[in-house]
Amino acid sequence: MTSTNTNSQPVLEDISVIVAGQGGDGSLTVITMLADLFRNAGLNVYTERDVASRIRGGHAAATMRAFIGEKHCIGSHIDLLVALDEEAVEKKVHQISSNSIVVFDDSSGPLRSGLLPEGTKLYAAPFNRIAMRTMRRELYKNSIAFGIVGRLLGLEDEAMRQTFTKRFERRGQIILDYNIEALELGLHLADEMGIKRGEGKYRIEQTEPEEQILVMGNESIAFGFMAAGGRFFTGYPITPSTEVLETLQKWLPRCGGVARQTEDELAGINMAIGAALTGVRTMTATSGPGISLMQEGVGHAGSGEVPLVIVDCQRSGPSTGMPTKPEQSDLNIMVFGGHGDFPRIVLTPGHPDDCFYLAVDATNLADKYQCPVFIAMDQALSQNIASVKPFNLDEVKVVPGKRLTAEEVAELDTYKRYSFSEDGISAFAAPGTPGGMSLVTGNEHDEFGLVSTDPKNRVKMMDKRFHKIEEAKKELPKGRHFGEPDAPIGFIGIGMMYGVILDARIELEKRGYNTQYLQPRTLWPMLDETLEFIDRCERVYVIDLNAQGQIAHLLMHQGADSSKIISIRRYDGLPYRPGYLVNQIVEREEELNNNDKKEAKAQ
Amino acid sequence: MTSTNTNSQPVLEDISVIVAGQGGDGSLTVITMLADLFRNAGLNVYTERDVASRIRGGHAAATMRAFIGEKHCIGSHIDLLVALDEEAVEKKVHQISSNSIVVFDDSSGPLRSGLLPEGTKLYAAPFNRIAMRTMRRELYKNSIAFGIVGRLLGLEDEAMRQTFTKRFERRGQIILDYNIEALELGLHLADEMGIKRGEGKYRIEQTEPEEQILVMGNESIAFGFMAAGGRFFTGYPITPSTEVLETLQKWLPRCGGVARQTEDELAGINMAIGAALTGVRTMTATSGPGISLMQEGVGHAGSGEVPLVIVDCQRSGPSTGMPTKPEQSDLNIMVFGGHGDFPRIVLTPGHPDDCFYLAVDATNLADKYQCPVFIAMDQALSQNIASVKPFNLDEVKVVPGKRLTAEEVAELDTYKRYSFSEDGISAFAAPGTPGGMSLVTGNEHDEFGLVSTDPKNRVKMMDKRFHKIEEAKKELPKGRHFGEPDAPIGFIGIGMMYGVILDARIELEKRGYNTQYLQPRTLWPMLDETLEFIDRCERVYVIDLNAQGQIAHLLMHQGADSSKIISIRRYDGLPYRPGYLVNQIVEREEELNNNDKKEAKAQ
Amino acid sequence: MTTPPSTKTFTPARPIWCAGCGDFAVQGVLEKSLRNMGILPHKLMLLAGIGCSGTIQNNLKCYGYHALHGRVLPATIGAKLANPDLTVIAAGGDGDGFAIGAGHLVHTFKSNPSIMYILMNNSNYGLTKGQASPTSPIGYHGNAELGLDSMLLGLSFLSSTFLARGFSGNPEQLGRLMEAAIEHTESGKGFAFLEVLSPCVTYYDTHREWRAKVYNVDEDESFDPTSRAAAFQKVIELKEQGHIPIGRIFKGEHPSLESIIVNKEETLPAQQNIGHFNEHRKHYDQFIKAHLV
Amino acid sequence: MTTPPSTKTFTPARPIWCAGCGDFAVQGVLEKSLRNMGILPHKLMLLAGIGCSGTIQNNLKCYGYHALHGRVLPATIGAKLANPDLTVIAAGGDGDGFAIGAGHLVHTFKSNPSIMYILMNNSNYGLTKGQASPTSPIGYHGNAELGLDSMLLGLSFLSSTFLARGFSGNPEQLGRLMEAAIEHTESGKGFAFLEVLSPCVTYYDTHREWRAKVYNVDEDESFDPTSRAAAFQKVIELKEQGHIPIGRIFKGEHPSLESIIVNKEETLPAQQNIGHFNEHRKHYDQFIKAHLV
Ligand SMILES: Cc1ncc(C[n+]2csc(CCOP(=O)(O)OP(=O)(O)O)c2C)c(N)n1
Ligand SMILES: Cc1ncc(C[n+]2csc(CCOP(=O)(O)OP(=O)(O)O)c2C)c(N)n1
Ligand code: SF4
Ligand code: SF4
Ligand SMILES: [Mg+2]
Ligand SMILES: [Mg+2]
Repeated sequence: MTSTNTNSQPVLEDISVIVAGQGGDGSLTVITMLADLFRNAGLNVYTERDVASRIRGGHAAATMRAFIGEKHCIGSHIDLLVALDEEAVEKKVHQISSNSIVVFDDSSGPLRSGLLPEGTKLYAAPFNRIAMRTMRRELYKNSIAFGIVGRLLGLEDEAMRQTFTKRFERRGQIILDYNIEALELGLHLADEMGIKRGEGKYRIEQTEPEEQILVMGNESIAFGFMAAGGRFFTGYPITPSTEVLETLQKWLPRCGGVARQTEDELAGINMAIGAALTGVRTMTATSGPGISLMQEGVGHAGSGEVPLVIVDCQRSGPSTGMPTKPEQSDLNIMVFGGHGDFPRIVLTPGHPDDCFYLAVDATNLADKYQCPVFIAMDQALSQNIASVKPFNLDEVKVVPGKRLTAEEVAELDTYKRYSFSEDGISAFAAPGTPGGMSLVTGNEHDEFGLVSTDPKNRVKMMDKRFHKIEEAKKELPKGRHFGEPDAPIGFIGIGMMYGVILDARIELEKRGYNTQYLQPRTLWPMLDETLEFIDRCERVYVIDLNAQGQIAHLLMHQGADSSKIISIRRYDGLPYRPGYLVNQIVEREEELNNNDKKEAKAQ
Repeated sequence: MTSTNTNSQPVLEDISVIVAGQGGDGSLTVITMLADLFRNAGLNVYTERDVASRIRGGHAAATMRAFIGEKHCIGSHIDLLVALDEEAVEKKVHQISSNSIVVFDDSSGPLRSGLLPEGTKLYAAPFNRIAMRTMRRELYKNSIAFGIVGRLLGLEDEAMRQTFTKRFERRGQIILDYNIEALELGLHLADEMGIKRGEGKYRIEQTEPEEQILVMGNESIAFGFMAAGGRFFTGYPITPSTEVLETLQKWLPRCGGVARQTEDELAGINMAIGAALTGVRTMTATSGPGISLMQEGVGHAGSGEVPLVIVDCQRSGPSTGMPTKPEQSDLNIMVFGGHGDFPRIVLTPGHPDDCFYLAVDATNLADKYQCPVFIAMDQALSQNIASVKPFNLDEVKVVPGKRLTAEEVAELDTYKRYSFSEDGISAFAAPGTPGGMSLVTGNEHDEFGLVSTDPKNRVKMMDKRFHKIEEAKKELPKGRHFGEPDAPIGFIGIGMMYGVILDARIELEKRGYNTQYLQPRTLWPMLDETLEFIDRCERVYVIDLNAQGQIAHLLMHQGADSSKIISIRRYDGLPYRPGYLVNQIVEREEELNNNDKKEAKAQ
Repeated sequence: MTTPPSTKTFTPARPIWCAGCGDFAVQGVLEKSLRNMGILPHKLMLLAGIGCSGTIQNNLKCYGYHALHGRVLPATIGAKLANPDLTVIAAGGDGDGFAIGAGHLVHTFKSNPSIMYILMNNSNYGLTKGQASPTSPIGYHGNAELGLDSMLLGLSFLSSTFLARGFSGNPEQLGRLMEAAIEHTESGKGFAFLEVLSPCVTYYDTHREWRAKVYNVDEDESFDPTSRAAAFQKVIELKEQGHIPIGRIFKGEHPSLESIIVNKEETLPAQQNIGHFNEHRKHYDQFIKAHLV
Repeated sequence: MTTPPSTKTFTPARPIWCAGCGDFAVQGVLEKSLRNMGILPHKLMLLAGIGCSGTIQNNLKCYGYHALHGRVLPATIGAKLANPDLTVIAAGGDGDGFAIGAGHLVHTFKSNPSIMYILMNNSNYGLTKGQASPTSPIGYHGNAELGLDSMLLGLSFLSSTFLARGFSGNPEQLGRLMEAAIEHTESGKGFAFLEVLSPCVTYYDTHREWRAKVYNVDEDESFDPTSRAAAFQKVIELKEQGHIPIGRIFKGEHPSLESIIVNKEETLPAQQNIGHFNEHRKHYDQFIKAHLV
């Protein structure tokens, strides 16, 4: 993934690095510092972590891609693997090739031979032992290894020192000193291993870094909500959503907002509903188990017409499942959950920057259409960190919903909380507004909010609520389309698949496949553009990060021609790599081709 | 609905009677006693109640159909309306015609003129005033009215007295005496109004009553579960499911079982799960709000492979909705609820007797396939009372699931709770079995039940769980089919729609429409027969008691040809009457016809 | 802004309770207390659970809300935290509050938000027709468990600040307790928990029994409601003697939730101007700056 | 039937706790107590919540179950009622038991089933990386609320029968408490609630602080664990003095849930022969008869 240059070292344009070991080994720290260094050198970065759902131990890895230009996922090929133990090599070997470099901690003995593909360049040293011997703490092995890794990647020694200083400063002088010492040990070791300054595998062409921010999807969601005037958040910790809570706990109070950890998810959503009644813009966030618990609340918000944003950071289900692994298998419950019929909106961002803009939209939409609005995330989209253009705050449009002030109420003849209206939306007065007294209930109710079972009123109220969604369709976030509209092969995929499909398309094009891709950004209600996209393609690969093909069947549910849909499903908990997808597609395309040929012969 | 006879009075073959007034007026008591009398006379009965979700007050009515032969719903036409106030007439007038008889309590003044269709026969008397004057308690007005009603319907005075005695005896001699006195007052009044003994509107041809039982669907469910060896039930009261809990609280302890009211639905389902782990057959029951709360537990049972029967007595949603009104709008959440992907079965009985047999099946299936099995009820199916053939206990097959005894465990080399097997089902040893120690968890796990995120194991485990459902499909309860398989017009409908569609078909046939009807008894997984049924018909009316057309879209979700589906939806909370359905169909058929003609012309 | 306009809004409903239901007295006393305390209808949010008791909000002029069964407390706390300027009152039954809502009650005692909670205890599930509730005695409707005592429960939280029990059959005292409760929350002192013995004449008519059993600690000069341990002991003693203690059981002091977590330097959450983006622009810029690399 | 066969079943896992985690001591003591009390692995169900603490069931030979977060108590009660012959133990953390599970804990105190519950209190959410829990002090991780005290909570239920608090730093006493708890449930006396102070060295290392603060009531001759009111007062006093009371806080008597609701004349629910239809045929016939008309 690098273009060569007059100099023997290729210029680093796109590489992926994995640091892997046991949980607590600090792989993430190494990757974070590498990302920082590359950012400073003018490259863009994307990082991913892979941990077990436990505090210490268990295989854990962090991966970074550094690149020039635009990329939205980890690459298919790992250029450099830093393996802190043999298990790390075993777990990651399928991602490396003879072009890869491996840095290995051989403190417990040399790497089992035959494990690596032939030709792989191996740099082994006993980082752990050196750390224990010279510094008495295993912990410093990473900083030692960093020296080797940095040199290999073509980073400047001085730049490494600066990043170390930036990173460890706040942890106190002693810790900083030790880590710098470890780094120096590593650089010294690199010298011994023949990786001298400027003699690494790559050359970095330093450019003026474009201004970018490093964020994970969860932070973007939190910030988008806040920037859209969101001022109330209640939720309960759960992986991989907790950063939404934590980000808002940090930032919301500064803007006069409340962000509170509740006793459980039931309190989380119902406290949010109670707050929303007062007119404040409100959100909660959770993951699968919490989404299940919130179902009664979701339907209540639908029935009572309470504006509410609900973030579902999906992880591998069902039940407790695999809490740290990505999946997109709560789509069914977001679209179909809650008993009874009520309107809802489900938005599906595709990258941490998209998260920001869709969180703004979600917050506006919930307020405007007075209904629950889901933001469907997945673990990778939630927690992977990308460098993206700073959000354009000047473009943020905060559009208040239909509210009535005391003066406006006073001008009315009669004020009805649920008055029938053309667009199905009823303007309402928030508590505290003189004259705006009203009733809100999850029972069927008349225009005043009083419980009613009158059959005619019932039908009108149900229709009113669903009518809002028909109205909303006109302005719900459109998908992003890539490729020629007459390309025969289509892709539909959401969330973390956005970056993967974009990358895969490039590779597929190289291999002669002409594709187009629609990233739906509104999954529910289904927009016409989505069905039209399917109509337009000869066949559509619907990529489902779940076992049941939830997106594929949802399209059928909405009338898509099932004969055009090829359902690709993955649910092993591993993050998708573009190359894997490319292989899947090529395989199927060839199969189709063969079948066509066979059919042609048979005729 | 009666065939005339040499005698001027027609023989009573099929009549529907409504008693309507305010909640607490005792309409149900009148209907229950009438049902008893008709049963004794050899007729079959079906009764329905319609109450507000409050204790006293609010419009309330009870309806009974008495008939010879087989009927499974209330008829379209009300032959006799007993209106205890004017509101009752207003609410029910749309169901009566000039052939109807109205008995009206004019204590508060005469009936507003013009309210009744011309020709309706009105019998008015101040029952309330008479009761207050002579007996000092309003309560007795029903017993007074009963005399008139009984005479009109051709019941014997003595039979009425006997039924009164049977009914009021256990409430003590005083109450019995007062009620008999009131009845005599009523009979006397009847004499005065010219409705002498044997001179009513109908003649009842007394036959030897076929042996039948009177049950509501909820009782049948409870009993079916018990007869299938169910010995553990936990649940929380909620309309219209509470009778399942109450029936089991009464009967289960006698068989050594436990039936317990828990602090909430979360405890309800999780206590059931804890019990199921010990090997006991287990059930819980609830309605919409409870189903929403139970979603996390449902998925847990799916993931942990815990056998569990869940009864959802659906009422009008969303949220608190209209608790006493029938609807079928939790189908989506039963089929698609719970986060993540896991297998489940959804059964849909169509009449109180069907409830019994499907409850037996559900209990066996849960045990065999170790997964959650829903029984989808609706308020009408749950609470309407029908006379049905006594359940054939000799036909009940109780098939234990795959369990291991200590001896069987001892013969194994290795015992694994989740061992991979051909049919996906793993035999398990219940706690207490020596050697059978194991782990059960909602996390993804290996064959021993130990938490595992290994991608290969993950895929195998997911596939194992779904494979069970593929196996189950071979034996899941088949639907019931009515009509010629080549009839052009199809019907699909479940629950309370069973009886309504059966009745409507007869009327439609009279009007020249040739129809067939499939009552799917397994809604999920979708059986091939259901899709084949659609293939076979020219067009299928899918009757959805919900606003979104949940069944219709579910069929599409599973690949049904959407161009064949005509989605009929109703969600006003009123129970369906056959005549209403007939009108809907005829209207659409005529429309189709006209369109065809128009098209033909245009050609 | 304080004189309500003449616009017509919903007409308070007629109560749907059975004649003789204790809840009538609760509503009457509540209306009077609100009047006496000068609470304006448009400043009042009355949030109710589900049950017969949970229909009270329909019957008075207010911003009324009908929560999900058992969730009235979280909703109420949400409303209070979003707009501490409002008078925010929760109401509901013993099933709603002590069964399905028990976890939230525990956490409300713990967090001490300035809301009042009127729990109408009729020791059964009225609306669903008389099943046992967490305060039903052993034997009622097949119930196998001892009824819980909410005063003891409340006392067990060192952050609880107001515990009282009234009786619908003693409206004068109930009025005093309710006004004290409103005073407590209006002055931001925290959670005022008021259980009211409110018999259900239809399914479990305890009126006479309770009339005979209540013991009014307000009239007991030796009783000190400011001592948690003494109150605990007294309640146990009275129960052992077959009494049901009523009156002001406990007064304590503890910072209220909203006083700690709502930023006093800023406009209250619900009173902010949605759409006035620039009011907090500096924090947004700050966020971006913090993530720049 | 009591000598387990030689069939291989799951190998208990190695604990995944951080070195130094208090939960190691809890597991060690539990294993020893079970041995001492002669509880056979196949008669033991160990049900755990979700959290670091909620992995203990993987580490010993037993019928282990990993419940949903906060639902371990209902599951445990279900198992006990279905098969009272088993030794049924619940385990979990302070978040699991006091936050999301609070409602069930309340109802377990109330209903008094003969199960033991070991609650490993580390005053934070370990597994999700250190957020505040219901026992965290004010200020920890931005927490605004006073931590609750489960001994006071348990005392407030007149049906509670066994309340104790141990400390992972005092394994001898913990062993005594645990054996007493097992004895309590094995003899069908009801709910044995055992909170264990079990520090989280990674996110909130309270080991030293707690070591300094614990006050062992077992060593206080003046302390009478059979008096509910006295125990309540003592706990409050100790807390006011900055102590954390440990030891056997309360012993009481109350009929256990299973002793009331399980029919003693019949085979236990889980021990019935599924498929032996005729064993209860007479009741089924009775049901039909009761509905004949
Ligand atoms: C989640 C849920 N479960 C059950 C119900 C049914 N339900 C309605 S009110 C009620 C109990 C009412 O008892 P209580 O709170 O004591 O109020 P009361 O009617 O006695 O005033 C129940 C179980 C419901 N509405 N929602
Ligand atoms: C319904 C649900 N919500 C949230 C979570 C995430 N979660 C897992 S463990 C845990 C808290 C753990 O704290 P605690 O019970 O104190 O256990 P510890 O790890 O401290 O032993 C949470 C919030 C979950 N698994 N399920
Ligand atoms: S049923 Fe009981 S609680 Fe409900 S309104 Fe009637 S008397 Fe009151
Ligand atoms: S994070 Fe804390 S509680 Fe969890 S294992 Fe580590 S030390 Fe123990
Ligand atoms: Mg009640
Ligand atoms: Mg903890």
